[in-house]
Amino acid sequence: MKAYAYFPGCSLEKMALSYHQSALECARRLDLEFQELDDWNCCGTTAYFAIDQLLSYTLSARNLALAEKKKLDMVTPCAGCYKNAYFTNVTLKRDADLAEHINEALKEDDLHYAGTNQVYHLLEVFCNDVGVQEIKKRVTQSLNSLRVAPYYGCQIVRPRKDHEEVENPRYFEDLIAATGATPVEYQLKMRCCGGSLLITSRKAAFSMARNLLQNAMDNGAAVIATACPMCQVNLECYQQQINQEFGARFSVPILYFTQLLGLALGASPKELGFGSELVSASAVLAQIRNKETSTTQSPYIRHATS
Amino acid sequence: MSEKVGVYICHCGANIAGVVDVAALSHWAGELPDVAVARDYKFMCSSLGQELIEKDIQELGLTRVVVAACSPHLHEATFRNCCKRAGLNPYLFEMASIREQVSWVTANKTVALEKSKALISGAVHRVIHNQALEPIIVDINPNVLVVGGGITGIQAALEIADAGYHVYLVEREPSIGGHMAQFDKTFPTLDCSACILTPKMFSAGTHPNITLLTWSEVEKVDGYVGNFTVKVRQKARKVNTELCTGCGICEQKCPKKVIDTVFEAGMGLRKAVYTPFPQAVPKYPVMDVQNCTFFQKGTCKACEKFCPTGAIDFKQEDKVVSFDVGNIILATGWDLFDCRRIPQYGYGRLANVYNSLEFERLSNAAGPTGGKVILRDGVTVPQSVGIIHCVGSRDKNYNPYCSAICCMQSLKFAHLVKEKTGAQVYNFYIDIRTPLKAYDEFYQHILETDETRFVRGKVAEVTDAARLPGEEGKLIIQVEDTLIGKQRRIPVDMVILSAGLEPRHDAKEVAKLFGIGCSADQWFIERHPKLDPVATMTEGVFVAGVCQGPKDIPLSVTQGAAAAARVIGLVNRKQVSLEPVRASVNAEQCSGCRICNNQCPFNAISFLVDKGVSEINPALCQGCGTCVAACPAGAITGSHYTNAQILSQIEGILEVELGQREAVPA
Amino acid sequence: MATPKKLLIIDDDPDFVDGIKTILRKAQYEVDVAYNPKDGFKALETGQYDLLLLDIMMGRGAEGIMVARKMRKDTRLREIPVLIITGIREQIAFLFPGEQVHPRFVAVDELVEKPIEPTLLLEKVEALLKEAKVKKAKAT
Amino acid sequence: MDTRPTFYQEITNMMYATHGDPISTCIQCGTCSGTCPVVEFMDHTPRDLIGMIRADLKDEVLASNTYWYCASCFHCNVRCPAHIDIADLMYTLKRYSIWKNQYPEGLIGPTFAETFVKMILSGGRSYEPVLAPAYIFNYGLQGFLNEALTATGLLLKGRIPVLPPRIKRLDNFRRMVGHIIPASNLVGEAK
Amino acid sequence: MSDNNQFEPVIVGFTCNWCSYRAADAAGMARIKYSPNVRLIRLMCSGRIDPQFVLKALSEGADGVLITGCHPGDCHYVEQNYKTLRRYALLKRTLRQMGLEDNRVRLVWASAAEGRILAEEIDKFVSDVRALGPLNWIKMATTTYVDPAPASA
Repeated sequence: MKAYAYFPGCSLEKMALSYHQSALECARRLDLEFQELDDWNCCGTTAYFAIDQLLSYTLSARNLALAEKKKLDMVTPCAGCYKNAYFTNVTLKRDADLAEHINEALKEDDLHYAGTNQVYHLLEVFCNDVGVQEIKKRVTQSLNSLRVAPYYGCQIVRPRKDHEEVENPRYFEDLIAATGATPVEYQLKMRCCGGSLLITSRKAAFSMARNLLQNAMDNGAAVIATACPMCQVNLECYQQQINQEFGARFSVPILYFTQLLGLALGASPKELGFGSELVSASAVLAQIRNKETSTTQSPYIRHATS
Repeated sequence: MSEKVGVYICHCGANIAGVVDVAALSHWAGELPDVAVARDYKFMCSSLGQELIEKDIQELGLTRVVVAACSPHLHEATFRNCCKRAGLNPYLFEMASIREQVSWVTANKTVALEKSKALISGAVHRVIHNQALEPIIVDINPNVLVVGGGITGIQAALEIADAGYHVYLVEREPSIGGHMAQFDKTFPTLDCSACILTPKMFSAGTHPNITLLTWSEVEKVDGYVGNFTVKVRQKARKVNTELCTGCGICEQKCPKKVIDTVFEAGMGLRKAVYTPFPQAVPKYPVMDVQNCTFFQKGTCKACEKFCPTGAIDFKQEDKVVSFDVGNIILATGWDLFDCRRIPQYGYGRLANVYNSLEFERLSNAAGPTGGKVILRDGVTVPQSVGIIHCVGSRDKNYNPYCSAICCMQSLKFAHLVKEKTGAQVYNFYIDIRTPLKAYDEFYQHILETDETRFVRGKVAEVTDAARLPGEEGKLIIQVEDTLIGKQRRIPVDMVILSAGLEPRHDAKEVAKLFGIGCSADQWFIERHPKLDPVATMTEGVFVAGVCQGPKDIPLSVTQGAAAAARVIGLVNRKQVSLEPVRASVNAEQCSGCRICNNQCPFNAISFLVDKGVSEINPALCQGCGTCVAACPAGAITGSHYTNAQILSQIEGILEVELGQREAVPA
Repeated sequence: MATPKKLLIIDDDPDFVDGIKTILRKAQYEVDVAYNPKDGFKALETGQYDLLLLDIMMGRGAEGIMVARKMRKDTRLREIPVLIITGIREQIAFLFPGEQVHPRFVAVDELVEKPIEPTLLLEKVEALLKEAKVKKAKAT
Repeated sequence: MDTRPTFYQEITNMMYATHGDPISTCIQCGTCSGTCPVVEFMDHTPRDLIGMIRADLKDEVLASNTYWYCASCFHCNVRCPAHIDIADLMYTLKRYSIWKNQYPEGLIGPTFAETFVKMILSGGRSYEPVLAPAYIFNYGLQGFLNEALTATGLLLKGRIPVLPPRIKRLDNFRRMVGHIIPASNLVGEAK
Repeated sequence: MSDNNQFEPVIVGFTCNWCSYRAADAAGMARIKYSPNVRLIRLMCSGRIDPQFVLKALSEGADGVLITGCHPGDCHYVEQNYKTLRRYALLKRTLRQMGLEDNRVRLVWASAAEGRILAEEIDKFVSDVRALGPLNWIKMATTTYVDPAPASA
């Protein structure tokens, strides 16, 4: 059983509790051991990173040091936490002066960052460490050609980490296909949903979210799968407001990919935190249950009345 | 026996003297043991500077000469000749590079002086152990190998053949002609590409001095300038060229159609037995065994049945031919940048996004649509077309260099699209670079007459995700129009990506095969970027055309001719002298351990079983010295790089340092 | 006074630097300036300075502290007195207005807040230089 | 060493540790602005802003809303043919304007940043309701009502915590932060 | 010597004639300033480097030795730099056995186009050797070297 240091991040404590629950449930069913970091703190978030990078690095470095203490690589389900932890790790490895400075601060909590562990996003662990083939083998409940739009968002793929494909990656699609669902091809899968502007510039955030929802709908998505709590909130909780703003009639469930993966691995909706959606996912669950009426056509295609 | 060394320190104008105190240096050098005279002079390489050295050799009886100046790669030959004129063996001369290694790279004058002293001291110590050597004179084989049958290689081959020497022209594809044969019109004159190329292809195919080896690749090159041995693999055509008349019946009768990804750039079909295009030279077809029904399924043989001369030969095998040449010209050309590497431009995913070669075929009257510019559906004439410049070029994510031809190509496309469809054309550019004769005039002409819209901005993405009214069913080009500072979404029917030029995918292996260098971008490295653009660091191997760096047809032809001129010059000399840097075995000391035997990549070392010692063939030895370092008995000597020379050079270099360090208290 | 004392300012704010540079030069000090921590540290390593005037908020955050801490670890730079002049209250002390800026986050010799009175600046500089001289005399 | 830095140099000085190539290598191709998903809300495109910085148009740059609208999606970063870390440039401009107290009125970025730091320091984790009052009034009544509706929805679904979260070793944590942001009140008595 | 009397190591560098010496030329042509501590000796190929050259240099007062050549696969003599690579590993072992820091010898590949890289590597090596401090080698008994007479043709 492979073990990881699991860093849920602030959002998963409450706002995205279902992500937390479903991530742990999937890990359990894939024989992965997720040991939650002891007394972790906020990663510094995207918004604050701009204002004081040294503090943001320090906040992430504390979490990295906690993971090092466990001698385990870190995995986090939150895309924002992932980006911050990953690039803090890269930066501190490259900049010995900065690492020393931050270690001086970490001493206050008896911690030390040495740069010995790796940082992964949950998707990477499932797609690379476990492997799509292995997941396919473990699927007990096919998702029945449910049309799922994989939404990569920003921070899992960008900034570029190495020479990986950043404009058209395929691993999320592969994972969705492994569950028996049909991955929806749509052009805006890598586009920003505007989540980080929700607080500072709502109008822009809504416009970006609308473009994204529209593009997924136009391509027949029945549900959008996300891997980031911020994207989930922006796309789901504000759907009503987006409808008002643009006179649209979106009503598309936005689920965490782990909720869909969990279903395919045989977990019950309750174990995966279903029930806290603001846009009901009951139609999705119904389609998975009902093998006979599987459709490839989205029941949700509705165009903006423009 | 004591030697009389002369030390000459060059100012190189201010290049050296501006940093190094040359007067102090020559004063110091004059005091060194064995140094009879030390002088400094403004330009040692000038005729006056050289006369100074010659005079000293003759009047002072110098037995060794050291010049401290620029890199030996620049002027070693100059000063060796100077010594020779004065009657001193040129190998009793040594050079210290105090420009490239000191004055140009050191800011601190004190340190620069110290470093110069160390290098000169090393050279003085070394030169005392130098031995008089005679250059090795070899005959030059007048035959020439030209690799690559594009316009550059054709030009080079014709020049040499016309001068009366024999040329082997090797081409990987079934026909010569290269990329130029695929083009429709050529910039800026709008000549039909085939019309100006075909006569040259024909001449090359029929010239009595040219042996054409198409569908062939060079496998091995041995030897050195004047005396290369080349092995070429002639892939089996499955067609007996002795019997074939090129009538084309086999191709007509062949039932198997294959997408032609080479000549037609994937836009058209060919047969399993084919000539890539009607004017192909040679006229003989080749059989594509991977796609031939007979080879795959065991039955068919339609070609054989209908061939009037019985030229089809299913049993024909690859043939390796071997021949000797004295010089080699590489004109291996380029590959097109793979536009799939930029997924956001949609190439390979969105049907009506074309790369530049695909458009050339589309627009070519002999191409798959008969020259009609239409969309992939085969009927629709586009009403709006976007041409994107710099695709894969000038971009650190792909190729940082400018591909040099794309601006001209894109302007040409704009004109052709307008002429053939009347569509609204948009050109998306970062900079328009039209520097040569009549190029900018063409740009001006397009601006004046064709109503092409020029949008300055590198396209961010091409998408079919409609967002605004009027975008449905179109390709939307999203770009910042940088001249107005606004993001624009421009819907078009067709997108042409003006893809950049890349080195051949196997350029590195080819460079290795011929013993030349590749730049970081993998273009072949010329001997000097300005003053020796077609020679390489390897004597007898020349480069021409795009394999050396992006360039257009006129420049490629110029280089092909230039390389030919260089080769003809060498061949006319009949002989060439080689550096006498060779290894030799002292049989008395050789223990016969055979450790050296497998050190030599040129198979110059053989073991004489009867004598129990190893021996080195000086004709094959290239002088690297690896065996010298490997010999446990010290029985091998590398001339001009002997242990004595190098060990004394080390001593000399460090003598200065020790003195200096003792002088400075710790 | 034989040779003038050599001071280095590391501060990214050209307006402020212009001000104190003029004041210090008028008082016969020799003054060099570096506008980012990297150039600043390079200057410290290559030149021989008698005193450093250091800003806090530079580059990615409170990098002045990094410079001070790194100096204190360097045997050759350890003895150089440091005067921190910070506008941190203006810059990020929206945190808890009215309270004191933490004076001892790293071993520095003195910290004053921007804007600084010319006389106070000269007093502090002089005092630090004097102190350093006494210390040096004791050490040898 | 003695010439006064221009605005452009001030910015490059602040970006001295950037992982990207310097903004002097920008070829003004507009890939960033063509890519940017928020560009329609910006008064200057990102490319334009780089041009303005290089022209030392300090007042115009600081008055621009461009860098406050940047969503940190890094799409421009991965496409930039000159390998400029454009998101980092936007961050730098945010810092510059906050440090110099020169951000335009009405933008809530700085207020948000301030609220965020205070929140982190009080509990070590982030807590959505604390953020809300900081910006909510900027949206007017309609916005307020909408926000309240969303918040109520989330509350009903149990997705908003009632009490702010706190890490266990908060004192250590605050002292740690005190090493990075030098403000005494964060850490109580310094050692 | 710099003002603050820091230790300036002396380093002997060996280059091949084809790649790394030309890299040094390229660094010069590009006017790239780098540490002046390295003195280069040109050989035809890095394969010519006899371990005794390195030991000689260290025993005569060098604090470090830099070995440079073409990149693996780019050797002008096909594959001789692989032999250099093997000898380099052996050489390091010998140095350790002699009680010397084996990082006083470094191997760097530089193509003719990589002047900047060579300069950077030289800077790095110089600062690393500077950190090691001076090499205090009790001068070995001077080895006499006699060249074998060239084989008669």
